[in-house]
Amino acid sequence: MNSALIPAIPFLSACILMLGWKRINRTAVSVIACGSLALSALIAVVAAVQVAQHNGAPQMLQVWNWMQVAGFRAGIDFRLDALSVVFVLVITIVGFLIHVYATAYMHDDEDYSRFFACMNLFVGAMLVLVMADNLVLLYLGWEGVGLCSYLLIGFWYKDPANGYAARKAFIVTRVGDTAMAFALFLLYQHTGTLHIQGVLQAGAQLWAKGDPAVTMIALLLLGGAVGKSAQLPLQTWLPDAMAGPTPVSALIHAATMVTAGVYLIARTHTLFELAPAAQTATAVIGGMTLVIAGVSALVQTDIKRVLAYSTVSQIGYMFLALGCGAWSAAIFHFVTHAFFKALLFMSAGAVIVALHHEQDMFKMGGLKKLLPGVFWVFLIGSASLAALPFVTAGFYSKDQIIWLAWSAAGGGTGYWITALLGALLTGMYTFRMFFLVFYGEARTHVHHRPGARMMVPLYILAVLSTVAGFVELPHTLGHVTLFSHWLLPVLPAVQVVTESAALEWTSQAVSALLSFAGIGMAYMWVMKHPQGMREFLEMPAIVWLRGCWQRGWDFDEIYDALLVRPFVFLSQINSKDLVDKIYTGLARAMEWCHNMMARTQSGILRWYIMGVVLGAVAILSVLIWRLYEI
Amino acid sequence: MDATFFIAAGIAVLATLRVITSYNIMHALLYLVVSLLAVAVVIYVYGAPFMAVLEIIIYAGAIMVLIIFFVMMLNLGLETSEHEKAWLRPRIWIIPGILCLILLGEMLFLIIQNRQPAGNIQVVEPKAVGMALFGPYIIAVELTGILLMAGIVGAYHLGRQQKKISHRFLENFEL
Amino acid sequence: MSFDDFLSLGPLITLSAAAVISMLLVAIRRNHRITYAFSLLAYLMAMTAIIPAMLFIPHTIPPLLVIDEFSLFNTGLILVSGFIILLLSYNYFEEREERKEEYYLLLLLATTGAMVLVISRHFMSLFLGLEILSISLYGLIAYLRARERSDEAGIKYLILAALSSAFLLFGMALVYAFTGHMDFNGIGDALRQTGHLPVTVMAGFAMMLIGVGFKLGIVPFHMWAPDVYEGAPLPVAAFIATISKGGMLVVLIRFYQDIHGNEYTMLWWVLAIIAVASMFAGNWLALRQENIKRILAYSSIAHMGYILVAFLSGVQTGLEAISFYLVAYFITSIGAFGVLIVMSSSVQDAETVEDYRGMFWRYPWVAVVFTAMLLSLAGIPLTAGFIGKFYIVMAGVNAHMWFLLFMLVINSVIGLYYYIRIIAMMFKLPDTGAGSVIKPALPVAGNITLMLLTALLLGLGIYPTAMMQLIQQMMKMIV
Amino acid sequence: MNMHPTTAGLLLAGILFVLGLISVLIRRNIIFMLLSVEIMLNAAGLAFVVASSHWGTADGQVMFMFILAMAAAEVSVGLALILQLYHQLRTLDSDEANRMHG
Amino acid sequence: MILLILLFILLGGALLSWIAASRSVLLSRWVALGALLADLVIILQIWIAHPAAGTQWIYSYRASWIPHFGISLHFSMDGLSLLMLVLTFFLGALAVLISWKEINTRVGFYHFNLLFVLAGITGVFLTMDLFLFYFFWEMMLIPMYFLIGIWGHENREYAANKFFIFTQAGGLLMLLSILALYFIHAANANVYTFDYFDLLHTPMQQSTARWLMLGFLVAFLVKLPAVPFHTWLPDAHTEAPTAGSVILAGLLLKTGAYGILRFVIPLFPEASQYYANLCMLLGVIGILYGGMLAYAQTDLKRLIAYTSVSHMGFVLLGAFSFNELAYQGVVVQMIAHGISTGALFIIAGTLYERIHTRNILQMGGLWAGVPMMGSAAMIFVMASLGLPGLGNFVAEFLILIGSWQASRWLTVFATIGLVVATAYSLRIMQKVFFGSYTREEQLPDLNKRELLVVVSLVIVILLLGLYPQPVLNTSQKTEQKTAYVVR
Repeated sequence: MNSALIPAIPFLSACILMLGWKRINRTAVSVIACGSLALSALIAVVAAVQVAQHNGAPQMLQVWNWMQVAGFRAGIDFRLDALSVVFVLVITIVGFLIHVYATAYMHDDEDYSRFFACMNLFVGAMLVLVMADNLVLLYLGWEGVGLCSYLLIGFWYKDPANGYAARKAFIVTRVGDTAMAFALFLLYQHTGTLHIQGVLQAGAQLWAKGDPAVTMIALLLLGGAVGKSAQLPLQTWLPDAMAGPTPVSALIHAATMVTAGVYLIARTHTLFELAPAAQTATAVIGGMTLVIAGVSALVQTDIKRVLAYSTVSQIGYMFLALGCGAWSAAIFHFVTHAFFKALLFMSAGAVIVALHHEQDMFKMGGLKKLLPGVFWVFLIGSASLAALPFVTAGFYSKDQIIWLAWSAAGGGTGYWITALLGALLTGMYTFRMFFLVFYGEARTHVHHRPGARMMVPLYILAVLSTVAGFVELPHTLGHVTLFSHWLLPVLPAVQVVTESAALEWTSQAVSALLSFAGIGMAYMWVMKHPQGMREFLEMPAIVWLRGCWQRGWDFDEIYDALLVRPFVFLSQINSKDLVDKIYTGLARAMEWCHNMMARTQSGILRWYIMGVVLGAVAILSVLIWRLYEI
Repeated sequence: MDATFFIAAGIAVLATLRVITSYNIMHALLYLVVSLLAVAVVIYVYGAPFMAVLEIIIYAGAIMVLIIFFVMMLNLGLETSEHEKAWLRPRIWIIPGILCLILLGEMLFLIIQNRQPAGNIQVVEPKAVGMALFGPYIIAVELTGILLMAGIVGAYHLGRQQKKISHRFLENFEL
Repeated sequence: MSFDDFLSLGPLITLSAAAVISMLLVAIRRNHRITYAFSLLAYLMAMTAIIPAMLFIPHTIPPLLVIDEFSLFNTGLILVSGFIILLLSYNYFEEREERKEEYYLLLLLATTGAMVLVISRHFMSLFLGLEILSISLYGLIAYLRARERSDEAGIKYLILAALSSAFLLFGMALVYAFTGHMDFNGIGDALRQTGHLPVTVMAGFAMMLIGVGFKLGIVPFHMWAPDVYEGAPLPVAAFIATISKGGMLVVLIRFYQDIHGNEYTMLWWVLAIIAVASMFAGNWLALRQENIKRILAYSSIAHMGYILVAFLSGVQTGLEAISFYLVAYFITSIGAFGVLIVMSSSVQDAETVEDYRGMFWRYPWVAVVFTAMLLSLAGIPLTAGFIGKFYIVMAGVNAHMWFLLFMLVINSVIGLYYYIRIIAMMFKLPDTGAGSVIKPALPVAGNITLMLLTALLLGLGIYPTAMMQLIQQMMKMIV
Repeated sequence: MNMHPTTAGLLLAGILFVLGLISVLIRRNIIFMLLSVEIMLNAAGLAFVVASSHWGTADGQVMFMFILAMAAAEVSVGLALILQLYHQLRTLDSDEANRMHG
Repeated sequence: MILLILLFILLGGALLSWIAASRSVLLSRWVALGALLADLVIILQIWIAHPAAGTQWIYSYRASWIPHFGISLHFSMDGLSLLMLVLTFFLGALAVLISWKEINTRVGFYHFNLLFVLAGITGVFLTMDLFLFYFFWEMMLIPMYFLIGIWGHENREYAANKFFIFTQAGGLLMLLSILALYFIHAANANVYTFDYFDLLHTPMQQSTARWLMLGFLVAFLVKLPAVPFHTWLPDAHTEAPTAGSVILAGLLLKTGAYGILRFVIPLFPEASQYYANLCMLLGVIGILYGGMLAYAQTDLKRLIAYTSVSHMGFVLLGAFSFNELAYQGVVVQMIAHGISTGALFIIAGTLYERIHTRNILQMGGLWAGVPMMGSAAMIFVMASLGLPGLGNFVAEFLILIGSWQASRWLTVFATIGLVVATAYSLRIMQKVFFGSYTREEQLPDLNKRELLVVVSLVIVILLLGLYPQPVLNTSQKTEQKTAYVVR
């Protein structure tokens, strides 16, 4: 089975849907869109099996020469190894589920076909991203998913706000992409290739640990990752990206695309290992993001924005793990996160549809009885997100990160405390949301109950959110290392410096406790003492703080003031092109000369004679002057 | 080079100055005749008797008479003098005057720069002039004929009084 | 006068004899058509007379005249141009003046004067040629007596021309007084012997330059040009723009060569300043001018500036460039005036830019011709003007006159503006008739002439080699 | 006085020439202008005669004759033109003849 | 000989379509289209026959023209010329198609000018004689002037004049340089010739070479256009009819880039090195400045015009980076920019035909009415912001990676230009196609003819983005640079 088909089939399907336009009926569109992903997923599974059979030996595939110039070569070349297989599987399977869900979710939309075309295009681009064998192709996928993200955020284009959100997403990630482009240039300059494996090998030989060049490269790559994965300081676009349809949020802005940064860093981990400074930066960024986003998530009113900030926060965990050198832990968290966050988004979507596109949590409530199916899956998702111990996948992945943040070679107590703080926050905001939506009194009428096409994917994901954790269990709890073992050919095992079962236990206990504490606080806050809480929240200082957090710590305002407005201002004052003034000025000067000269042509004969005499005087003067000169 | 030259030259310059400054055109013309006569004397002094005669006959005689006749024909009288008086204000002549005086200064200065060895005035007999005229310069004489023909034809065409004719676009003109 | 002299002077003699005969013809019987035909014949005969004259070149008729390739070439050029102007004149005068015959007489005389200029090698012939030309032109410029601007133009030209002649004469007198010679070679030799250049002679040259400069219409002696172009009948304006200036330029070149003018830096500088000033003044003045006759006058001032650049280069290429440029400029100017003539109605000359609005859509062929002429003036490829300008620039580069060339470039750019302004006007979509629309005469002969001129223009623009070879050969003789 | 005769003659010619020039410049009456130009031409002719006497050749005098001829032709055409202009403008003011400008 | 045929087909077509218009307007259009298609077929065949021409001279024709000056009709074709000609004929054919309905007055004269300007461009791309080059360089101005001045929009004359005067000014400076080079060569070798190959290795003093190079450079910078010589471009582009804009953006600007690659750098290698940083700086300024201006425009065509300034900055940056990667990038950029900007102009033109405004503030929400046009616009907007998979990315990536080796900081700023490009490109989509639809009337989407044009452009830009190798092969720097055969 040709693994190039994995991205090719979604692309093909996207083309068909795009060209087919409105001529293909909705059923056919659904079949094509979902079928293509199912097919891709199947092939991916087959490919994964093949990789497994060869003990993780990568499958290489050169499709055609993209560019080959003077020794520089970038091909449309794919590589399926343990790491990409994980991503491919998640993308295709979760993607398939989301597509199925979307057939129901988007059923009444007039641009049904366009939606799926973009979705398929996205999946294809994402697959290219993770399968690319060289950085240029990776960049193609990278930008491709950015494009699809743009298209889908702005899918409901009639509202200009959506368009602005889409544009913001594109431009902000583009800033990160620019950093990544610099990294590519530097890599090419130093290693003479952009082939990933070539770069990694050459890098290992070329640079000693801590070499400024590699540090620069790693930092720039980090910049790219930060942009795409909505980490500090480029996180601002993701909450706005919720303007897109919910399946889009689930697929692109939770499960897959935003984790591209994680993939990139994992993919180029050799470089990061050579650059401890960059790695530290990764960890610090991850840590800060996870707290900041968690705090923001606490105060949101829009259900999707809670999830968005939660996503930012969870990716912060992944970055923290990457920064600590816990590569496989990051990937593991990516997998579980993909499941439970997709689950949460889609169930939130189900709620939203049920409430006739109402997204404000404070207008929901009491849905436990009205939407019981959704209630249960949402509960499972929330539990997984809040990392309820033992039964949820989220627990295992997050716990691993928390533990490794302390114990790994690159870890430290500071990271550990941050991670724990994050766990507390996660519990709080997750269950604040949960309680607000499903408990209390119903404030909005339910229009529409989700059908099977929406619920079945949710059930599957709910199952996955629970069981996926069991592929990797900590030492203290069964010690299963299926996942990290699988990744070993690609990602080195984490170096644990503090190996102590007791400490690990302690850590797990603390984190579990904090999760519960978070849930408890949410319970107190929402269920028990909503009145007191409200009073507390009405205090002026708190109002301001809340507002600031709600606006994502006012990063938008800062960027607006520092970058956007100066740019717009500069371009506006120069909209008439000042350089042109030089030339119009020149033309004016010429015209002035004309007017001056025209005055000499007065038509009066004596004046003309005067000209002749002046000429005579001038010529004779020059003559006399030269006489004394010589 | 003697007093004759200086006297004649003085008269010429003074008479010319009067030509420039007089308001009455007839007076000016008469002063010009005086000036021309003085120049004829200078020419004579410079050894060109034939040219001196020609100067008197053609310039002072023919050309000036032509102009005088013309002026009389146009019947330019007192009124013109008044005009001239009005026109000859310092405002009008001061700048051109200065400019010309600068030019004069420059010209005189340049002429004085002459470093040629001084020679005596050499008399050129009319015979020599005639020999040159009808020897090497015969073509020039013929060309002068053509020149005069051009002048005559031009003057004839321009000076002719127009008949009142009924031409389709000349009707508008009052002649 | 020997037989050789006689044959060598064939064109000149033919033309002046024709003038006399046509005067007799007019005296016997006034008939426009006969006089016209006779004048055409006279030009043709004069042109044929060039052929026997070629047998004797180079032939000097001491002390006044010299007939060599250069002068014959320019004689030919003048005769052909005169012929074309004559062709274009018939209808123009037929409709405008009741006494047309003297025009031909004066035109023949003026042409004679220009021809004397190109063969002269002596102050006397220079002066006489110039005056024959000038005095005929007084008559010609004011020829249409009914037109109010004609006599004004005539009187302006007369006073200024006489004034400049006086300067020229005084300058000549100074030169003669200090060299003892009036023939160019003699002056050159005398100056060579003195070793250094006497200041007074220099002053003489400077004053002569005023007379010459007036005829060429270069700054600051250019002011008459627009008024005279505007007031004169169109064919006469064409004559002034081409033959009168060309003749003067030729004699200037000869004089400059004979006195080894390029050895005198002061003269060079004066001319360089004049060249730059002419280019700027001409182009600036034309920039927003509305009257096409005046635009052509101003443009001719600028073109004289360009020619001076080549003139100052002092290299053989420069002289070749001038000759080529003159040919191109003659064709172009006559063509442009030809268009004006053709487009003018008997009531009104088509002289404002506005008169040409949308002309392309009404008279496409004439508009194309005019466009070609204007593009040639602007120096755009496919036209002779382009090759001419190229030639000039080439000469300038050869002589490393970067500053002058830079000025030339700037001025070419300024010049573009007003040329394309006219073109743009012609190609404007015609509005619904605002203002008076001229009903052009569009005589057949005129149209054919214009076609020929255009063909010539494009021919020289696309395949200039033959003309270049001719010029090169001729220049080998003179330098 | 011991002046170089040629120089003296030329100086006189120069003075007359410039006087003529001044007159052309300051006079508005066209007849005066024509007259003044004649003065200038005459001065140039004088210069020729002076030069001729310096070299003892007839060339200058021949030239003087041509100048005379030219002046005559000039004046005749000029007067005809002035007549024409006078008919149209009813004045001899040269400043009035400024219908063309720009 | 085949090269002459290429030219003559265009010139003949020009005359024929003018004449044909008097019989039938439709015939005139078909004649013009036919001539261009014929040329396109010929050139494609040549391309197929020489897939990896590189810098080898595959065809050459030489005949004496003005031997007096050493000027000959010397045409040669190598990979670069070949690619440029493919682009020329392709865009030319599209230009005829796109003006099928737009131009209804003086159709014959219109096509005459259109084909004539294409002939001039063809000449520029083929000629190897500097005089002839200048000749064609000027020759293409006049018809372009008419195209803008007669069939343009409201302010057409101003724009046409500006265009004409700017390019002429540059051209004349180039003429000075050409002549100086000519004489310097003559002084050295005692042979007067304008032949490119003879002049290639003219030894001269560095100071002289620098001046001469500047003369050439200014002409090309004006045409390119680089800041600060760019101000003619927005006006010309805005006022020109659609086909005029397409040709201006797609082809005329390329002659400037071509001139730099073909003449400036080979003729004055050291001087180019000397000025390289300055030129690259100009390029980067162009990228950023053009981008900024584009962002501030409200006139759609003006906006696109300024994007051209920005994109051509990359050309300048790449051309003076002096390495193969950047060079090839420049070549691809020339083609990709021609396609993408041409396409954007076509879309702007078709929009103008429908809603009679170019002001983007009066648009909005058009996607609903014209989804096909919107999709096409989206593709080209993405191309213009350098999305991988579309032609411009390949070009810009190669240029940047090449220029990185030459100057890091300039490349950094150039890359930042990509962010600016994103800003202005997305602004187009935002203002034109997104938002709510406020118009009363129903807009027709692309008709078949327009669809044909747009789809062919889409295919080309995609091919260029995903499989640029044929182009890269054709433009590569092969060995034996000057060895060529006369055929």
